[in-house]
Amino acid sequence: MRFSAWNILKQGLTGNAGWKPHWRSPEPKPAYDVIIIGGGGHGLSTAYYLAKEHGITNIAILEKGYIGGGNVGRNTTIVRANYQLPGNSEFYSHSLKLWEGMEQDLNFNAMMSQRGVIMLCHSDGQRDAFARRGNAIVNQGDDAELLDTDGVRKMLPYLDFEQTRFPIYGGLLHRRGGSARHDAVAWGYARGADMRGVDIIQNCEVTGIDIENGAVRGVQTTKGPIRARKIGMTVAGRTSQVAAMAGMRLPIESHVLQAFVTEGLKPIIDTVISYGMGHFYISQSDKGGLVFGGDLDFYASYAARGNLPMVEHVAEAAMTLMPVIGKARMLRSWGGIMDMTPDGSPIIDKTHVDGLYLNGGWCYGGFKAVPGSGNVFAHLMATDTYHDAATKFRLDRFKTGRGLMDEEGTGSQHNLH
Amino acid sequence: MVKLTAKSAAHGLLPLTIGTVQVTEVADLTLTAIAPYKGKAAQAAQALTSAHGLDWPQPKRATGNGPHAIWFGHQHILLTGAQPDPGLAKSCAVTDQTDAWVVVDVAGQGARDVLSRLTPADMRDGAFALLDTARTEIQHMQGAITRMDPDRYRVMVFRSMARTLVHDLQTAMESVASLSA
Amino acid sequence: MKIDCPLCGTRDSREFSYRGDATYLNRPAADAGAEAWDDYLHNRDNPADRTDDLWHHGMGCGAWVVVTRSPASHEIFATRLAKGTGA
Amino acid sequence: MRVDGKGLIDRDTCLNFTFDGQAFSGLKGDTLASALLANDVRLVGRSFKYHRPRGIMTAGSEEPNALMTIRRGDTKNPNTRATVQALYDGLVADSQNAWPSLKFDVMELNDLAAPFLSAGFYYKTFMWPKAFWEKLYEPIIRRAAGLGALAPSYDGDRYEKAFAHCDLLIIGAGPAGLMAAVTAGRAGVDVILADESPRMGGRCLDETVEIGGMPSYEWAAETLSDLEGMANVRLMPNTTVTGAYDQGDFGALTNNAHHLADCPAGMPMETFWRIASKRAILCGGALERQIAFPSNDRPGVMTASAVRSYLNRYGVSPGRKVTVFCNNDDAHRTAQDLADAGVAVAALIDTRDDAVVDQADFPVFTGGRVTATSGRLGLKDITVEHAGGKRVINTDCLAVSGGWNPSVHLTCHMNGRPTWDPTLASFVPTPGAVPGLTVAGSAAGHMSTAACLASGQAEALAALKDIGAKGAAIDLPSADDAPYAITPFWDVGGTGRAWLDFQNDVTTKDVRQAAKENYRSVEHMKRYTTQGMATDQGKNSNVAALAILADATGRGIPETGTTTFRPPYVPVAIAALGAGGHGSGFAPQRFTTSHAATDERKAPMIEAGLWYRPSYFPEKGERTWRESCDREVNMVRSTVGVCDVSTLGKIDIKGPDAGAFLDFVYTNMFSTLKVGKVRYGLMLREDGHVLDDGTTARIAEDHFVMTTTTAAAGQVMVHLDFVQQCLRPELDVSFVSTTEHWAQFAVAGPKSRDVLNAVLQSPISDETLPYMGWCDVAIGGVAGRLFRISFSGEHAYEIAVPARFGDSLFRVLVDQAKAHGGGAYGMEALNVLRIEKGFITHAEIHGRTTAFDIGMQRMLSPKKDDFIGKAAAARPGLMDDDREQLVGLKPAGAVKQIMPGAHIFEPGKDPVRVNDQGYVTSVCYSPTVESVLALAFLKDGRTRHGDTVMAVDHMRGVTTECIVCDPVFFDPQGGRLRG
Repeated sequence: MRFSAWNILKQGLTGNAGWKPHWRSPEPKPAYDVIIIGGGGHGLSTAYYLAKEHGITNIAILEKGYIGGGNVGRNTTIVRANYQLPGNSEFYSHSLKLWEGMEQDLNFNAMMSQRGVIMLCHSDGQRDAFARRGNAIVNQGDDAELLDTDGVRKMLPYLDFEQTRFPIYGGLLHRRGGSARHDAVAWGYARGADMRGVDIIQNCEVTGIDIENGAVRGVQTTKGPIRARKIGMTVAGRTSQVAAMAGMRLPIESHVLQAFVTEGLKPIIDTVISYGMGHFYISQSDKGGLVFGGDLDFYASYAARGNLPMVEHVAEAAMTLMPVIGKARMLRSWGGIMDMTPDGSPIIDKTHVDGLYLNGGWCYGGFKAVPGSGNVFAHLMATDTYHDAATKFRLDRFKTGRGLMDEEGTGSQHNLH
Repeated sequence: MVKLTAKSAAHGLLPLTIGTVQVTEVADLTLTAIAPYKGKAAQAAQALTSAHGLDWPQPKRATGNGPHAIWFGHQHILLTGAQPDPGLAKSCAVTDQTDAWVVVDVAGQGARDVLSRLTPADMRDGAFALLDTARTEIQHMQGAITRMDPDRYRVMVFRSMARTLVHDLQTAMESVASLSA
Repeated sequence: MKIDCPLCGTRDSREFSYRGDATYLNRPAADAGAEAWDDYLHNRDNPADRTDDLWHHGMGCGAWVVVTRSPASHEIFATRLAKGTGA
Repeated sequence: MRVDGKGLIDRDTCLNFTFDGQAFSGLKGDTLASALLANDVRLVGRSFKYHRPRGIMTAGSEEPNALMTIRRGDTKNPNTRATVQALYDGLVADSQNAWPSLKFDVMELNDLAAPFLSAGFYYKTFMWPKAFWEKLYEPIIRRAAGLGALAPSYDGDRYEKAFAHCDLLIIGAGPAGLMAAVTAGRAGVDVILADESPRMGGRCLDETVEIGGMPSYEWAAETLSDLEGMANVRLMPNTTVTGAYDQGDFGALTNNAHHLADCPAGMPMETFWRIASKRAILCGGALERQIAFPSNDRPGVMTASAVRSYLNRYGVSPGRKVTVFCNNDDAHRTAQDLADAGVAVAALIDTRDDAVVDQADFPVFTGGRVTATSGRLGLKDITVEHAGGKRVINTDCLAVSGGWNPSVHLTCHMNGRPTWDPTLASFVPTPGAVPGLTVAGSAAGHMSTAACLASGQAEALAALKDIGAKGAAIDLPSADDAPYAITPFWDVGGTGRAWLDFQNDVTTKDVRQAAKENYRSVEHMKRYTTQGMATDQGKNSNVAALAILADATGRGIPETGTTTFRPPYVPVAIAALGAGGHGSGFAPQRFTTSHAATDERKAPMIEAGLWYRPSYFPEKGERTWRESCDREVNMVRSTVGVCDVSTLGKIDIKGPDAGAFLDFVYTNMFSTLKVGKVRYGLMLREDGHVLDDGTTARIAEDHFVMTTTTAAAGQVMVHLDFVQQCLRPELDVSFVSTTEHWAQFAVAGPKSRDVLNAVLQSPISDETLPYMGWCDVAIGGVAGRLFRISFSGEHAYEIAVPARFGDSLFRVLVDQAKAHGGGAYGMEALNVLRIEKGFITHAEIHGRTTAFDIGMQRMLSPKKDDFIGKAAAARPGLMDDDREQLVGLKPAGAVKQIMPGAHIFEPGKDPVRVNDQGYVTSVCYSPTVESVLALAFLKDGRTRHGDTVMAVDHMRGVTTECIVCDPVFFDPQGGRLRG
């Protein structure tokens, strides 16, 4: 059923009785052309683009829980393309362009809102680094503006420019960045994929990957064996476990990234603001909640929940930067499991097994990557060649040291990000 | 000839009394980090005892009264209030730390309540007895706390952070005073 | 979260920083080859049930501590000093 | 209305307050909610989506409707639950989310459009035309969203955080919590008893039951007075335990001052506690739930237990003619208590056909259903259908009970799921869900008072055993032990809208529609409909919503599952969680010993990490920083300058293996360094990239002093700790940071030795102290160290004395420098001096740089078998020829400025990513070379000296034609160093 104002009107007048399922819940067939392991944002968008752009529709998405139950449903909803290193630059640029046409493409309102992302800087050195980043963004063809203190003051008058611990020297504004309704992205891709014939199979956990003579043949699942010659792994925090079923040991550690949201408040924060001297960024949702992002808990974890010290750090950063939000009350805090690579950038690559493809290591960049990741991964799976926007996400880069993408400059080793 | 004058770490910041709690600077306290070399622990302990009359402190403990030997981390102890005997250098790395720290005493009824606003360390009587010591976080600063008397705690952070320490103590003291009023 | 520092006793995790898998204790020889170094620096089992990892009691005594714990439940099974103990 | 003879309030103390500007009065002991109800104020808010009129629903922190803004102006506190806001004299409360007034809210129009705003409607619309979402639809949605408004500026209210430790934390001081506390308190362990309310006692204060032969509130008071006498028991009223975390850690929030008209000076409004416990017992009680029936959301519809709370604790009846609607016996007490207090009970309606009501002097309808209500701004009538027919009852308050939900929330904070108990028709805590946390009382599903008391004691005894303490059972006081009889009943059905989530306006229809659209997973349903996402986080409605979803999907409730309860249990102010962060408190401030003297010279200070350092020292007549900076640079190059460099990390390294240790952490050799000498060292991370650089002096055969950069001082110390303890434990070496022990000053320039010889007790010469040497010195009897090293390229020294003499020495040195035509210099000049010489800082070694990139590949000593980073630095990717290499740039065309952060392109090439050749890291104007100079990284840069390139800065619109050159712009031979 196509969504339209007409349909809303019609359904509203007939008691909303005619709405249909947004996707089916089929039982798995014995075999598919392609299996996608993991029904999160990346898996769903991969299936969607395989169907839409490559004509491969005989696909099963196998999800051990409910679709969109992983990081696509527990992030801070930020979308941006303000990376600076080759590899990341072109990829996130590609992804942002897909975001910009996604809702019309999917006929599903994901409430993508390009309200701007501003990264604050607090020293001359940081401003120089941001200038470099801003220039890289523009070189890529995306947008960036370097604001001075007055420029920031004009946009964000409620920041504390007088007493804050680290004065605000300026900011790097990326106007096309913003936020989106995270769950809707998963649902939109699910509906789009389903309409093109993709089977979304929930509550179906993959328990083994069948490999014969160096090539995949299918998977074992809690709903029985399913055959396929091409299998893509898009399982985020569980990447190490699933890859281990194919005998792989990956440069990935799983960590928890925390986030929290306040009660609804009348609009105060119109853009996404990222603090430069601590791990803290913030935006306000359309419902009025202030959405806070922090950093990793700094230890390997699969617990998908946070501990207090990082929440407190984020709140302390908020209090020095914008004490005006002090009386907002934190309503809910949660955590997502991040698949962290040594250099903080993802892996989209073939594996040593024919027909087995890896899409993981998204660290904390996964949400904004959803359309781009699915798009380039579908390209890789369909054609066995790298998409132009994703030539550098190679699995062997750590071993060779070539093309490391350490955006933060903290090192291409675990736990430095 | 040039003459240099000394300024203490908390110069101009202390003393401070709010409610029943006082904070005073312990200035001019000689501090020496002492770390035994490999296989020299016994020799070092003996040297400490014979030169300074102090037992080598076990982890989390301080010894002495007057000069103290305070356990100060995984490889060091800190000798306070005495010039280190040169003989210690035979068995230990001996490093002057006198000027590296600001040393204050937080004393009076409620002193522990004040510190509980700054440190996650457990300072209940059963967990933190007289001459117990903790290397611990003090409001985002690396620090050390030693219980000198039932109601007196010796608090140390790096010298450059003296102002922050006093500010944080003052805020906590004001809070404790207002809440116990 | 609480961690038993073998020297300081039970302490709040906020006094510690984290370094990752205790495999870092088993540093290969400089000439061990690209595979060995890739494994040492990058590749991880990344288990959910039980792991040994390295924590630095930086806000405390400065000791590096090997913590045996469950990344899934955060239960801590054991701690020991890293010094001289190997992984 | 106030009810005579009831309540635990102080009837002699009258408190005045206003609500939406209208004056009212209440009594001491009232909450804002009870005072409003005493004044017959029923309409207190509006719902989120449809702006429907809302009244007070509960008497606790779970309240979804009565959210108000307390105080006005800068100190206003939005989204405060009137049900937990204690009344004080002069309190000012205002309603939220209604315009122009609470009674007439234009956004109520949304309610008329409700058929088109059903579950998930926004995902299906607002897409045409594309640009309208951001320009039209979303701005409207955002304006309508939100509840209260924050004050436009920070008010200065204080908040604080603190730590507490105990053996046993007891959460909730109702019958179970009090019993547990007494049992544990007598055993002598450290107990913390925390309770949300200012007055402890829990349901003991809300009910008319007896405990130990006395009214329950008296038993509570006696027990509390017992506990107050125990030194090992800490009572924390006004304290909500907000979250359960690992290893017995809990978060808790104490309200110190929200109940005070004026907050005393120094008092924090709230204290956020981090409580460390060995064991904990949750005695948090249970929350009553609603029944869904058409138009069940009118002001006057409440929970049955809240009506009892208002009556028994506050002496208030929320209505003049009250009706009770329930599916369980417990709610009958509401009717009975009201009747006993002389309040008119219009009817008792029980959904169960077999319900038995004794001695009722009010109409009773068994097997009854409320099928309709009326009253736009407050309940007027209800329609009841039962076996005997259908009738309209005039009533202004409907006390509803759909049963009780044990407060399992904290037990779910570590991802545990509760267990469905069909007897209670509720979820109960799953044992072990939070290690060390057990549950007693009604939170565990023990619904009678006697069972609560018994379980409180039993869990306390079990906890004592775990702690290793000896507990003894004490005689339990007598109390009612009536069984809790309930027959699940969720939804009356019918055609009208029946609300589940009152704040977010989620109805049973929305849940059913979600199921129909295949949002069958409970998480999907929640996220699609927003059910349970309001400020009560579903405390009032989740279980009922689940039951409806289970029904709609043909599953049982246990198979349907639950969503996850996450911390905090009640919302916590950012100011409390972030207490201490405001202003400068976010991070420690570090001051050098020369700070006061620098301040006196009016030098602007800048942050360098946590440190404060001077930018420049302005002289009379200088109008810009550049003028001062140029002067300071010229001064150092021509006479002498003094600069505080104490912030550089200093690490004292001792031991027989100190040399071997340094050989391992640096890429170059240190074991060969002669005593009395200093050497520059390069340090890699194990991943082969540059970590830091600095000089290290050999003090004695087994003694070195290492210096690090200011920025990396802490990181290097941790790194050394790691190497020593984890990688090379066999080395006999020990080290300690002496950064703070020494005040250290650079004295740089052709006249530096003259300045020093004016202050040193024994003069130095080129022979006694050659370049890259060090020696002991004395200044006025103070022992110090003098290093002949240079970060300016000039003949220069760094002199160190114990920090207590730093202030004094800095003044002495600056005076002497002035006498020699020089003076103090700051960070700006220091930066120019180093760029002129091509010396790198963390602008260049920014974490992605290799030794190869900065031209130091020869410093990776081939003589050493191993050092940190050796293997990884040998990876091909770290020394590919086309890596960006450090070069110098000078303007070569009309544009004389080079912008830091500019990217580099070949002339004539478009400035786009694929043509990118590198970037500019550091830029200065050099008064020495009389040109702008830049350091940059350029692909294959070392072979491109003399080439022309373009530095393009889109950010500031500056494109500069540059000539590539060696990064050392001045005195490449280094003659001045030895001068």
